Amino acid sequence: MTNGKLINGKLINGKIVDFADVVIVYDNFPAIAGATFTVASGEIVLLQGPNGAGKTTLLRACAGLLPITRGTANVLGCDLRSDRFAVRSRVGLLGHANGLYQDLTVLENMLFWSRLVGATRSDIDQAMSAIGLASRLSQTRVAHLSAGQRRRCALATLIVRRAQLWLLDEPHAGLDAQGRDELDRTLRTARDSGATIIFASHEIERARSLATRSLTVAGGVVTST
Amino acid sequence: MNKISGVRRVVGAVLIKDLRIEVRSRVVTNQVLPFAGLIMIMFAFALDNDDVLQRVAGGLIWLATMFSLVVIVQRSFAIDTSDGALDLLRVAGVDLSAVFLGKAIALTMQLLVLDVVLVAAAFLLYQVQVSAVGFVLLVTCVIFATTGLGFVGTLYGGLTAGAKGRETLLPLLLLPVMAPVLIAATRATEAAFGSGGAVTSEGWAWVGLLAVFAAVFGLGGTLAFGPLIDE
Amino acid sequence: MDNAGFIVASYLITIGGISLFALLTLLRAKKSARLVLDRDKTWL
Amino acid sequence: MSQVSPRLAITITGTGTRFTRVLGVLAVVVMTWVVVSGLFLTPQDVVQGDAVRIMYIHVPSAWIAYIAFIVTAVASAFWILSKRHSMGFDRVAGASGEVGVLFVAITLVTGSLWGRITWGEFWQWDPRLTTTAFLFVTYIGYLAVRQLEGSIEQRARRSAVIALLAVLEIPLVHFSVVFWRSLHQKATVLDPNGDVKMDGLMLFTLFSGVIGFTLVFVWLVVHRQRTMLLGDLADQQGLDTAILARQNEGVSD
Repeated sequence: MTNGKLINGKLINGKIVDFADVVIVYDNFPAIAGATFTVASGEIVLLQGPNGAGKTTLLRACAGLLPITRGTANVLGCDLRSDRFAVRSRVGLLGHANGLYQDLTVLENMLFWSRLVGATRSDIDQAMSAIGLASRLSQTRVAHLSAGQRRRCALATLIVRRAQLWLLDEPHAGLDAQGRDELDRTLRTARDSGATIIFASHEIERARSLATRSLTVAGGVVTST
Repeated sequence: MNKISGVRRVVGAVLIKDLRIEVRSRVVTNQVLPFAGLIMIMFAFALDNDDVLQRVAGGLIWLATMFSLVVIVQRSFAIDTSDGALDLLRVAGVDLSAVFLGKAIALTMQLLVLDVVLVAAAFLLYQVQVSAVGFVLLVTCVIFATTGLGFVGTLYGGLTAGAKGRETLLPLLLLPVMAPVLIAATRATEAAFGSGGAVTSEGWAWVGLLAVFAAVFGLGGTLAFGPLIDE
Repeated sequence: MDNAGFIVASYLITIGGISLFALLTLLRAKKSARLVLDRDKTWL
Repeated sequence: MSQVSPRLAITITGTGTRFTRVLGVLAVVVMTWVVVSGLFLTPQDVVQGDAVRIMYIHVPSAWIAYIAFIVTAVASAFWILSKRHSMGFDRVAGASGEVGVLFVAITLVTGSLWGRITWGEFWQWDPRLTTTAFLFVTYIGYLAVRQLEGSIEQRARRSAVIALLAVLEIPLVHFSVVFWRSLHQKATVLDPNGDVKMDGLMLFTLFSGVIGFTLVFVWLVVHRQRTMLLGDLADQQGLDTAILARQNEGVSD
């Protein structure tokens, strides 16, 4: 717990994520097989690698969702081995799934997620315009949205959370060119206001231009830093 | 103070979300209610005797409730797992006890609607009768029984949500646990109907047992839900 | 002995059930024990 | 660390130790005495005749079944309360749960055979029988929860919670069943455990049964618990190879 003290929401030693020889086993399969890497405050880090390399598992582990089998893991000053629950309220995760309720409208979904984290209505409006989600869509049910619109809606719920560490799994997937531009802009803005970002992407060209650094994940190991 | 208002906010958000989705999708009204009604009708075919039906009406209402409960619980958690919302609830760092209470209240309210319809069906199909005192007993019994069932259903539904073989595991775990409710609610309902010469006053002790059950699983569920559904 | 069938059956089922469980446990132990280092077997 | 490679250091030793061997021999001796005395040496009961012979195995197995579930609950509580969440508690809870299910099954079978002789029916909706049947189903559910996928820690947490809920549930079931039967129909049948006038040898044989079954219970739980540890360790042994294989996936790409 002493590994990094928070002052004004920032870690004084600057390491937001610090993984050393981390092994994560689920159902006897080592999805992460000894990953070592660090992420400093204010970085935008790209995780690249083939499907099944362990990128998704790594992101979920950073969110405190998975038990660490071996090694040491520290995120935002929380030791994930002793208490992986403390970190949760301070990270924002966007996985392959959007976490939206199909039968609720865009606004109802936004209100649900923002009520959980205590955000206000103006936060929602800001987030929706930042990600280019037209306000005319707010009364539309999620079931009637296109894949790209859903992705934007999910991103908007994430923006509302004002997380210190953003963990994004294929955030570009399903978005059109304009949506990708808006996403990149949003992520840069979030970084400028103090957030650190880790994301996985197959859109290598675009992702490299966004990222400040990229890591390659293969066979459950971070192979190049 | 702050914590309590936070819990209340989460309970409210989850409750409204679950109920709104149910109202929109109409799965309970369009599928579960007909299913429960069908159980009542099928029993009438199987038993084929008005006197017997009058006697066992209470038991049939609660059996139909419990079979429907299994279906509703599975549906209630499928909503949260189908697009990964349950994962995001965990990451949101919200108090999972509050999520439990919100979902349990939503489930209880759906069961209340279901039971109103089932009792009405018993009046229509099985020709049961009820006195004024019996009616009070019946209403109290339905409230306590559905509350207990809502708690226990949410607890075990959460445990099996997303697990392999949940369709069979949930009834295996849930049906034996609900046995005390089945016995108590059936006796109380029979007392209310006066089936087989049962006296109304006998029913109140059973309502007491239902209240104990609801309290035990309300408390147990609030404490245990978080550890159970978290990976 | 009256009802000898039922009585003997209950004894056989009891002894048989316990023996079967014990046998299965021992067989399973033998199988896994091959894969585990002796120093990990804390009871030795 | 020795220089011997791990593979060579493995000798095939199961879960037996001197303690369990002594325990096992004792259990076999006592159980043999119970069978011989129960079937041949003890006299007939005045009321129940030879049927009383089932008592010498039925009563101890019911007793052990309840003990087993208490052990499961206590071990589960220890697992939850202990700071280090030692997996030993979880294994004892699981082993005891399995053995408990075995003994409840034996109790139900021997009980219904006894009932068939004294009542002429295999089953009566008597409170004690009904509660025992629910116990059986509840703990089958407990074992099913232990089989759910996930990490060892997850298995321990889930099953500990379920074990404690089951313990809360048992009095509720028992009370509701007793209350149900007392209001509606009085059990007019012969109570298999009552109406027995026991002489010295009968009492001694019943007592030996309790001792014998307890020895068997301890032997089974110790072995089963160690087998679980072996299974978990074997999975971990496989883990090292699996980790290497996983890492090589990355190299070949």
